[in-house]
Parts: sequence; C-alpha cells; structure tokens
Amino acid sequence: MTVMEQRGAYRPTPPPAWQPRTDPAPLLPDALPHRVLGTAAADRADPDLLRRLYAELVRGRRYNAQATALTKQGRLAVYPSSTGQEACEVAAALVLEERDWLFPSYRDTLSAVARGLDPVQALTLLRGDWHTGYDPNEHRVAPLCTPLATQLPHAVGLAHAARLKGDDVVALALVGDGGTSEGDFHEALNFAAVWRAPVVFLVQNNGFAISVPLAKQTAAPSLAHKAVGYGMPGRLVDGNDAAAVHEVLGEAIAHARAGGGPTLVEAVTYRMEAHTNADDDKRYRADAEVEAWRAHDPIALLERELTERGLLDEDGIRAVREDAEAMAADLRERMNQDPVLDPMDLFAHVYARPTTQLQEQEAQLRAELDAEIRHHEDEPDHRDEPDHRDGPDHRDGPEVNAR
Amino acid sequence: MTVMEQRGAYRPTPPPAWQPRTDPAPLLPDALPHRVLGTAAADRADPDLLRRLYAELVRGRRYNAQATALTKQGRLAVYPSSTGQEACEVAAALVLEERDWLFPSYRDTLSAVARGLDPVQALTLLRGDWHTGYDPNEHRVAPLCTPLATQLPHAVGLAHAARLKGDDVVALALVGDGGTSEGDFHEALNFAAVWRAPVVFLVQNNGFAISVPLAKQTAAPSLAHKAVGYGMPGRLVDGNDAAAVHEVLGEAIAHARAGGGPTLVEAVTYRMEAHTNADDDKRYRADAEVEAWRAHDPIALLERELTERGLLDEDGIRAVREDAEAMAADLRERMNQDPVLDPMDLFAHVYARPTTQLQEQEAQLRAELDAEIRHHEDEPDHRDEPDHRDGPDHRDGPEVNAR
Amino acid sequence: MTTVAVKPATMAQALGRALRDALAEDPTVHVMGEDVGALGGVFRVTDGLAKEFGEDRVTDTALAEAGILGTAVGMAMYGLRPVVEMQFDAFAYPAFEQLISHVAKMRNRTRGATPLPITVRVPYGGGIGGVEHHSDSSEAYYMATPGLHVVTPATVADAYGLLRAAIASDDPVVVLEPKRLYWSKDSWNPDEPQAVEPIGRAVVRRRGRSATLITYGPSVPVCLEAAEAARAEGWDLEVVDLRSLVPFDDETVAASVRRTGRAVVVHESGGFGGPGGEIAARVTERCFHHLEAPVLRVAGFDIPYPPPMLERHHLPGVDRILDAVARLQWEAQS
Amino acid sequence: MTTVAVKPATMAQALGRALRDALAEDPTVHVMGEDVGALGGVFRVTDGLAKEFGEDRVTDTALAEAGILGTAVGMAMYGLRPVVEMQFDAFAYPAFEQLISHVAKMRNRTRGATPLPITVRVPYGGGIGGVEHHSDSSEAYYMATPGLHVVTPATVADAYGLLRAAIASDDPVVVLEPKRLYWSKDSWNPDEPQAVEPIGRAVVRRRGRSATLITYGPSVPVCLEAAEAARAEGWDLEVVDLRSLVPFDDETVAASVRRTGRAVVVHESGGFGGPGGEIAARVTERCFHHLEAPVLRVAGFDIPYPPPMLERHHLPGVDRILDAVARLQWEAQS
Ligand SMILES: Cc1ncc(C[n+]2csc(CCOP(=O)(O)OP(=O)(O)O)c2C)c(N)n1
Ligand SMILES: Cc1ncc(C[n+]2csc(CCOP(=O)(O)OP(=O)(O)O)c2C)c(N)n1
Ligand SMILES: [Mg+2]
Ligand SMILES: [Mg+2]
Repeated sequence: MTVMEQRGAYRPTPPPAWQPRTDPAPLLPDALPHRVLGTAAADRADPDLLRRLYAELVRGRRYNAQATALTKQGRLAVYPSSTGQEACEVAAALVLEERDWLFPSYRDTLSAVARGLDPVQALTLLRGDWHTGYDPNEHRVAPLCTPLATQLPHAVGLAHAARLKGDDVVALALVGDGGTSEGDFHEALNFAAVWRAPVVFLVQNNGFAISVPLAKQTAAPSLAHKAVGYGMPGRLVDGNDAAAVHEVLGEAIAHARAGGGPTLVEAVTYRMEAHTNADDDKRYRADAEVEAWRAHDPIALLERELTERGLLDEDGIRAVREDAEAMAADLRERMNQDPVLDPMDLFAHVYARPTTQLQEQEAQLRAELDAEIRHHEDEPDHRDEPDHRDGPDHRDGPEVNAR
Repeated sequence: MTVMEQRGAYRPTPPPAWQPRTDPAPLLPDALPHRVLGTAAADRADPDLLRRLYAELVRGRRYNAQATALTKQGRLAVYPSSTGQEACEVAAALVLEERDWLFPSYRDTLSAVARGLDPVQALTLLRGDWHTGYDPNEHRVAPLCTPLATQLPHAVGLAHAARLKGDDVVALALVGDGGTSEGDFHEALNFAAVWRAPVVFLVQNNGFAISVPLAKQTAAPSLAHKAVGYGMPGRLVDGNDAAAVHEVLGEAIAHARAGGGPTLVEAVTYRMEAHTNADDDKRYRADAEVEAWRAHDPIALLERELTERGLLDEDGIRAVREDAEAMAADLRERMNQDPVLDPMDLFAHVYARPTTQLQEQEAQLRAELDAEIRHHEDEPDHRDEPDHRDGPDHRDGPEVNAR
Repeated sequence: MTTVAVKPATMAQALGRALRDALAEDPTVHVMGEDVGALGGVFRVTDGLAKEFGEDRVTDTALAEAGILGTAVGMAMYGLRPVVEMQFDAFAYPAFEQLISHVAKMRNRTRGATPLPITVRVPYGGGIGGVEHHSDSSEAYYMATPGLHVVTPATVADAYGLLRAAIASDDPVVVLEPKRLYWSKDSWNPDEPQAVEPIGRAVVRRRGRSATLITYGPSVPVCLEAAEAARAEGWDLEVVDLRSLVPFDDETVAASVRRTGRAVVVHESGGFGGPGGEIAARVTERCFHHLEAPVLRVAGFDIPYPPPMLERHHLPGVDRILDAVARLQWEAQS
Repeated sequence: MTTVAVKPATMAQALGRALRDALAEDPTVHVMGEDVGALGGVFRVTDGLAKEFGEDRVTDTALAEAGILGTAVGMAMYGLRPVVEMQFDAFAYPAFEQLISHVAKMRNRTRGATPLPITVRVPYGGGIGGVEHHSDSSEAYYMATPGLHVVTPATVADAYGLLRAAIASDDPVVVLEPKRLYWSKDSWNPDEPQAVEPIGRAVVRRRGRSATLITYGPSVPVCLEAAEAARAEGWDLEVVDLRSLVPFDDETVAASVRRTGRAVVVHESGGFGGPGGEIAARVTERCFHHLEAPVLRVAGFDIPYPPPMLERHHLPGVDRILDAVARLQWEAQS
C-alpha cells in the first residue's frame, strides 16, 4: 500500500448513503490548557527529564539576557527575545529525537540552541554576517524563518518526504499566534492532514503579534480549535509549564511516528519583553499585564516543583546557574570577536555555479576592493586593518530592525 | 461604540485567571446535512417560496443546457455547468435582498442570472468578448471570479465597509470545495470573524475540484467543521434540497444582519456534468457514481414535494417549463448574434485616463486597423464585412479553455 | 519649492501628515495594516492616527497580507479609499495574487464600472541593516503590471505630495517608500504642506551638461552626492529624479539625455530584469542619435539582498556611479 | 538536430516524455500539482504518469499553490527533486512568496548547504482563447528574481531537452511552457529523445544578414514566419531563440547583432517593464558601435491580457514585426 492510498476513502454519495461525519469530539481541545506542574500529573513525570528541562530553562533565560545585552552593545543587529517563552522553546528541542527535524520561526534561536546548535551560529542571522549561520542538515534545524508561517509547508513537505522514503522522522514546526492568520498556515495544515504527514505544529500563543493582541487576530475559542477543520487533533497546553509542553508534544510526536498524522498544539504563554529590542511595548500594553504574568514564570514554576519534591536543592540550583553563566560568558566572548567576512561570498551561493553575468559582477567588486586596499596602503595608519572586515551598519530611527 | 470595539475583550492572563474557552458546541455543524424536503420541516416551508424555487430550478437547468449547447456551437469559449447544483445556485440568489451583494465564483453564472442579471451579460466572460459583462453595482453582483477563493476577502471587505457606513447590507460569497484549500479562504474567514462582518460563505461541495476528489482536498469531518476555528458557526446542508439551502442561508443572513457576524455553510451536492465542456470526467470518476446522484436530483426532489402536497399540478409544471423554454429561446437567439467589438476598448479602462504610453499604443493599433480596412476595401469581396468584428478564436487540443 | 521652511521634518513625518490630512478631508479614506494602530507602524508613519480617527478608520488587521489587500478590494468596491500598509517589501509577496489579478485589473475587467482607488504603501529597499527579507527592491514586479501606478519619493516634500496624490487617485497606486530615507530631513513646513503632486512627472534635481544620472527613491541622494564628487573630475552631471515609475515621464528624461548626450541609470534593485533595462531601452529608443555612448546601468548585483554586514558592497555608491560615468566614452567627445 | 525523425510529436507529448524519463531514471523525482494524476493535467502533459509511477510519485495535491510549492521546498530539503505544475500562469501568483523568499534564496541563505532542485512548470502566454487570468506572460517577474533559472522552449526537441535539464539542475528552474505551442508538432523521435540541453544557451534558428529578431517561446514561430515574409521586402532576417532567459546568453545574442547591426526584440509579454527592456539594454551596452539604429521592441500592449475575441490585436504578429523592422533606419545604411 502506498502512502497515498492510506487516506480515508471518501466517495461522494447521495443520501441515504450518507455516512455520519467522523466524530469531531476527539479532535477538539479541552476547555482549559493542560498542566502538569503543581498538579497530580507531576508525580508521573520523569525526575531526570524535569531536571534537564530546568537546567535548559535557566540556560535559556540566560541566553536571552545575553543576546539582548549584545544587542545593546551593537553586537547584534536585532534580537527578538523569547524570555517568558523558554518552556516552549526548550521542550520543543528536548522532545525530539536526533533524526527528527525542527522548523523554527525567527523568534526561536533558543530552541535551535537547546537542540545543540552553536549559539554563535544560531545568532548569525541577527548579527548580520550572513543569513543562516549553520548547516541545516547538521542538527536538522531548518533556517530560522522570518516570512511568517512560510516554514510550515516546508516542515510538511520534509515530513512527507521522509515518510515516502520509509524513514522514521518527525518534523516539529514552530509558529506564533499571529502567524496562524497567514494563508500558509492553512495550506500547510491541510496538506499535512491529507497526506497524514508525521509533523507536529506548535503555536506559541504569546498574546501578541508585535502590537496586535490576539483578539484582533482571531475570534476562535482557541487556536487549537482550528485543528478539527483539517481533521487533526488540537491540543491546548500551558506554555509556561515545561513538563506539560513536553508531555503534549511527546504524545503528538508519538502519534505522528505511529502513522497517526499531524497534531496542532497551542501553547498559551506570554512574551515578557518587547517584540524586539527595537520595539516599544509601552505603546500597546500595560505594565500590570506583564507583571501578572511574572507570577506564572516558567522557571519559577518548575523550580518550585523540583524543590518541593526534593529533586533539586540549593547546590543543584547553583550548579545550573553556573553552567548558564559559563555558557553566557563563552557566548559573550565569542560574539565580541568581529566575524571575518568575505564579500566575495555574495556571489558564491546564488547558483550552483555562478553565471557569467555574476562572474563579471564578482570581478567588478574584486577590483573595487583591491582599489580600496591600495588606497588603505597609501595611508599608513590603516595598514594593519584586516581586509574586508565590516562592522554592523550604523542605524537610526525606531524599529529599523523590526522583523 | 465603534464597530471595532464590539469584539470580545480577550486579554492575555495567566492562570488562575484563565477563562474556560467559549463553548465550541454551538459553532459545530450537525453530523448529517440539514434537509427540509421530504421531512416534517417541509410543512413549515412557505408554499410560494417553494414554487418560486421550483420555477427557478427548472429555468436554471434549462439555462445550463442552453449554455452548454452554445459552447458546442462555438458561441461560448467555455462553459462550466452547474447542472446538479441548481438548488444552491438558485437559493443563493433568491435568499438575498436587493441591497445585498452576491460574490460568485466562475461556476456561478446561474446564480447571477437568477438574481436578475441579463443572461447574455452574465455569459460575456465565457463568450470572450470582454471579461465582466455587467456593471457589478447594478445588481450588486461582483465579477464572476476565476482565481479561486480570491473573491472571498472581497466579500468580507465589502460587508465590513457597509457595516462601517451603517448600511443594512449582507454579502453572500460562493466558493467550491476545492477553493477551501486556498490561503485566501482562510484569511477571508478569519477577517470576517474578527470584524464580525455581515457575510455568509456558501461552499458548494460538489465532490471534485476538476478531477481531484474531496478526500485529496481535506481530511476534515466536513468543510463546515472549519468554522469553529474562526469562531463562527458552521452549518451543513443538503445542497440538492433547495428549501433546505434557502432556509439555512436565510438563517445565516438574518444572523449576519442582526450583527451576529459571519457563518460558513457547506452544501453537499454533486457536479453532474464534466468540469467544463473541455473536461473529460471519464478519466476520474465512474458513471455509476454520477448515476447514483441522479436519484437525488434537486428538481425532482422539489417537484415531488410540491406535487405530493398539491402545490403544483401538470399545468403548473407545463407553465414553468414553457417559461424556461422561452428564456432559452431568447438566450439562444441573442447569443447567435455576433457581439460588436471595439478593439480600442483595450486601452480605455486600464487607468482612469490612459497614460501617454497607452495613447501611443492606441494610435499604433488604430493605424494598423485603418490599414486593414483599406486593405479590405481594395478587395471588393470583403467590403460589407463589419469592421473589427472578431469571432472566437480557433482552438484545438484538450482543455485549452479549462479554467 | 515655494514653501516657507519652518523646521526640518523627516520623510516619515511627512508621510504621516499626508495620511492625517487625507483622513481628515475625506471620510472614505481608511488606513489598514499590521501594527498601524496603537504602535503607529514599525516605522511610526501612522503614529497617533488611530487615536485621532478611531479604530474604524485606522485599523490594526490580522496578520495576513492577502487578507488585508483582498478586504481592501471589497471596501473599495463599496466606495471607500483604503490605504494599505505592507510592513516590509518582502511581506507584500503574500498579497501578490490579489494585487496582480484584482487590484491591477478590476477597472479593466469591469469596463470602468469598478475602479479601485487603493493605495498600497510598501517600505522598500535596503541600507538600514535589516536582516533577510527586509530589504528587497521589488519595484520591477510592480512596474511590469499594467493597471498599477508606481511612485517613490526621494524628498520629504514629495513624500507628502505623492502620497496625497496616490490616495486621491481613482486608480490603485503602489507607493514605494525608501526605508533608508524615512529619517532623512528636509526643510519642509508641515503646516503648509507641499501641494499634491500630479503622478507621472519626473523632476530635474540638479542641472548639468556632461551626462544625466537617471534615478529614483533611495538612490537620489547618492546620485546628488556623486554629482558633487564628479565636479572634481570635471564632469557636470544632471540628476533626474523619476518620482513616478508608472506612468513614466519620457519627456523629461529624454529632454535631459538629448541635452547631455550621455546617461547612467542608477538604482538599488538588481540590474538584470530590473527597472534600469526598461529605462535604458526607452531612452535609447528616443535619443539614439544624441547618444555618445550606450546608456549604462549602476544597480545592485544580481543576488539575493545581502546580510547587513555586507550590504554596503551591494548598494550602488558614489564610486560605482563615477566609474560608470567614466565609462561613457569621453574620448569620443566632439 | 541529429535525431532520426520517426513521427511528429507535440510539445505536450515531449514534455510528458521528459517527465516520464526523469521519473524512470531518478527515484527522487516527484511530480505534483493540481490534476496531474488521473486526469493527466488540464493540458495532458502528465498523461499516464500516475498510472505508471503510482500516486506517491505523481501526486494530485489539494488546491493551494503556495502549499504545493511550499511542501516541495520541504521535500527538496529532504533530498527529493519535486517537479511542480502550476495549472496556469496567473495561478502561480499565490505561490509568489514561497518562490521569491524561499525557492530562489534558500541556497544563498544557507551558503550552499540547502540547494533546492525544484522545477516549476508554468504554462504561460496567450493565443488559445482563454478567459481572463489564463493567458498572462509572467516571465518579467521570474527574470527579476536572482536565484531562479528561467527557460522556455519553442520547439518540441527543446521542450524535452530543457525540461530534462531543469529537473537535473541542482538549482530551481522555472520552465515556462508556451500554451499555444503545446500542440505544435515537430519531427521528433520520442524513442531517441534529444540530448538534455544545457541551460543558458540561445540558438540561431535562422541565419540572416539584415537584422536580428531576438525572441523566445511562443514568439519564435511568429518571428520565423515574419522572417520568411520579410524576404519579399528584401530583408534577410536572423532569428535568435533565447531558450533561456536566465542565465542569459549574451555571447550568442551580441554576436548576431554585431553581425547584422540591427535588432528587434519580440515577445508577447507587455513591453513596459517586460523582458525586452533588459534585452535591448544588454544588447546596446555590448554592441553600441555596431548598431545602425536603436534596438526596437515589439511586445504585447501595456494592458491586462485581453478577452479571447480581442487577443489577436494584442499579440505581436508578423505585420507588427515587419513594421518594426522597417523602422530600423535603413536610410542610414552604409
Ligand atoms: C509575511 C510576514 N508579514 C509580516 C512580517 C513582519 N512581522 C515580523 S514578526 C511579526 C509578528 C509576529 O507575531 P507572532 O506570529 O505572534 O509571533 P511572535 O512575534 O509573537 O513570536 C510581524 C508582523 C513578517 N515577518 N512576515
Ligand atoms: C488560484 C487558482 N488555481 C487554480 C485554478 C484552476 N482551476 C479552475 S477551477 C478548478 C477546480 C475548482 O474546484 P472547486 O473549488 O471545487 O470548484 P468547482 O469547479 O467544483 O465548482 C481549478 C483547479 C484557478 N482557477 N485558480
Ligand atoms: Mg505572538
Ligand atoms: Mg468542487
């Protein structure tokens, strides 16, 4: 039986041959988001997993803080922080097998890092020395995707291809609440369901698309309620409860792996910082709202669970923090080094082989750069400057790096 | 209060302040399509309405047959017939008030005609003498729309604009089952729900998008189940039961008129003929399937109801058929006249005023046509030929007019 | 040019003022897009408008560009004049089908019965250190689409004048706003705004006799700088700012090139298939026997827009323009 | 050219044969799109393929062009070679964002780590009496997008050769298939198909000395006809079939124009912002001192594509081409 033949065999039939439609109930999410921490379900959770999640959350928070600091120092062009959303970012990375694929959006560098990517490579896009700073095939992390929701059909296609090949690979695609309004979201979920592709969609509903609150984005009971319209299950989860996100994603992935097809997971969370460093969130939300969410901090939630259950003590917390600091120090140090750039790279990867036209343009730029070097050599002060090493451009005005 | 402020006041709040989500149950369709004819509900139906629907169904069937015949005679470039779907086409037209707007897809000339459009003008697109053959404002019928689902956001925008102006206007937009897969379907429904726009979406699920059966289009329990994902009610109706379609659309329109926002209606029907005259449906479906649907013919269903209840007799049926024949004869006669074309129209409506560039091109074409005329005048045989009157182009090969 | 300069204003402010004046004068004008409300747009062009005119007139939409433009079509069909903001150049692409198949064609399809007075504002071009997909020069796509007008301001006054003209136009107009000029300042009196400019007129920004630089939008200041620098080489360059790509002002451009006998087209957009080909071809058709050298083009390379740290190598700068001027076969000078 | 002609085949058949051979030779090739399965495509190009290779290799997709191309991107990321069919030119527009922001750029974005060997087949152009949105010449959009290759066959043999080359290419290739040539026939031996053509080579279809007609796709036969008719006027026209718009074969084109000294670019696409501007500009840059007259352009008008009954007035025909040739300033002939 081919992959394609596994689809339900709908045939247009007139009444009385009409079948009652598939029962939609199992596809609908619960009324309230699923929670584990602080509930009886936490007892069933694997302590090692909880500790790993905790360590990664702390690292993640530190990573976000460090990246934001680097932005202030002009070392990054822009940084869209995931502070407050670390539970989603981290659980998404940890729940996958090595052979699986992650499709992050532009806000998800943390998830890519938690999956094992070099943090400096993950930040290349935002530093501005190249677009994608890593080989997607190495850790099976697709490029951080800026055109919203466009990565979702990619995840579907990859998962479908893997299934066609008979490989046991699941794709997990991340998208924001705002991104669900795009046509590509719709088309991706529909293809996934029709093809029963092994893909899981995680919507991080952080309440805003830049300044636009969810109420202007959708009138649906929840974003997870969109799932039934594609014929896949929709799940709602507390996005600040790392154990719950991990559990719900884990079930969805297992379902996909078993040939059950895609799942849509909505994680309810909150963006604690501005959209990016260039954004001014005072314009569109009240401090009180942000403060209210502080009481539901993903790290605090997990820390409380672990300490109350005696799975973590002061020493353990200190060790985790020290590890995070070491990561941050390393990141800081490496990001403080200027990247070495070769302007000729502009022409290297447009096509497999540059066209004659591009070769001409390459020669033109090379001649210009040679002339620049000669010019520098004439001025003794500059003789020691590295060639073609450019710093980030000068910027002014609000939001020039808004993404 | 402005239109915009009427939206539900979602605020991102952490637990325990989480509200249980809106109950999705009222937004979900019933398991089986709604029916009126042949059920107890038929007793409640207005006899006059049923008779009007019947007359229009018969006219509609005749109109489809006539248009198909005109295609065979080369009088139309192509015709996508709605034979079998007349109940949807006709109910959609009759359920609207005069001030309301209809947004048809390319298959819905019948609906436009039932709304009052001159059938010749409605066929202009398919004859090929111009694109839209009528002034959309005259009968409030938007242009027949070929790029699938792109008319849906138009309907939403128009309904929204009317509401902003305080006008009591509802828009009804038609789309096929295939069209629901397009991103524009998703974006239109989402905008409609967020804006609570007075718009109703009618999906004619006729089982196929050209050759592609519904099972390859969606895995959803029904297309109406998509509604809950936008926060609007979804209704499922027997698309061959004119009374049921009229009732369900009527309720949805009343709901929209009262400020309740949009509804998604899925009508289950069947395309009895090939996709267009240029299509070969033997390639993708069995005769038996088509035959099975013949037993559920929209005209027969309504005729049975009317005659059984004594609302229609032989004379009544004859009168209706004669009226339909007269319409067809008139259509045939008028379509057998060559349209008078002015090639200069090519430049007349590109912009409000032609650019100098277009004026130059206009002059060029005029000179060419003058030369052509001079050439004709030199050959006495052609002297009586009307100027610039072009017939439909020569066509060959399969599906060149597939749309 | 006759305005009394009161204080310098930025292009972003002038654009905002144009929207405000249009909203105030004409109740059918509606501004819509992502983040145009409370935030005032990511470039702050719509700052304060939602407060002044309310959410019904200045509307934060859901995040879906085809939906934004598609609903704008319906609104225009009902008599409104929507002004749509696309947040960045590359994020207008999802709306491409609506733009090409409906916005550009609706008047034609309906024999004039359904004109669509829609303004589509698109911040475009690079030079601001934006990460990928935030610096595309997409004008070639719009130019190749009959039924659209395409304008792009290079000065604060033109930003006001062209945007007002676009909104007033009964035809759809794509207003390409050069991102890197948003904070450029001019002496411009916001209380006596420049008159609405008719769409379709180029302007000579600098008179010169040796050769003509034909340019628009973000490259205008670069060309003016190049023209200054060229004086040292003995070249007196004329600079024509097209302002409107569609319709194209053949008269002004050809008159200049006939006078100078040499021309270079300058733009950021990639060269191949970019606006420069059309412009060079038109000029050559009209001025062939006045030309001492082929019309040359200085454009972005034929590559995807580079990352921030490399963009300066991509963007046409003064040196590259002067190099092209030097290649205008001066030895042939009579 | 060395193939033994056995029986005439249509371009549609040759394209189908190219797909079949590619599917048979390379298990990573997948064909996908609307109605490509049981129906064989609305132009029957994929006739029989689903039956031969199964639904997993030749897949009827849901009706969503962005979804089709977007999933193809993911499939290519996993090592497949998707061949995507867009049903008609104007129905490729919904996929524009995926094409521009991902398909064209992915190799570049990832420094070569993620090439996308995707073929996008787009039936294009008019002349078949199609109703609106079924006859667009959209090549200008693709040409202006670095990262894409763009080819278009004019002969049955090239249809096979170019499609095979496109599928074999490690870069994305847009194959523009001239709708009105689908049923054109050539002597072509389907059992000894023409060798795969390298992408990027123009070909001289007819030798001549008076002037060069530069053209491609659907306009090639028209130009050949015009060249025959021109003999009566004493003109011996050379006809260059570009075959590949990107990369552009400057060498072949410039060599021809240097030889003849005069050139006309002919295409169906609208003139303004269309391919002709780029071509004329390139030729002029390279051949300026060989040109006796400016390179002229014969193109579709700058209007939305006309309804079937009026399309013959829009399409460049023999007379319009000869008119342009007549305007090549023959009086200046030395
Ligand atoms: C197609 C597209 N349109 C617009 C943008 C500009 N933009 C970048 S982020 C953003 C908001 C995204 O909101 P959401 O999807 O909720 O993700 P979040 O930022 O909250 O993580 C917008 C509008 C974009 N990147 N892509
Ligand atoms: C955007 C777009 N893609 C493709 C097509 C070509 N096409 C015309 S009709 C059709 C099938 C439509 O199916 P459905 O929506 O179910 O409507 P039906 O024909 O059954 O009435 C297709 C693919 C189109 N018109 N527009
Ligand atoms: Mg968000
Ligand atoms: Mg259908």
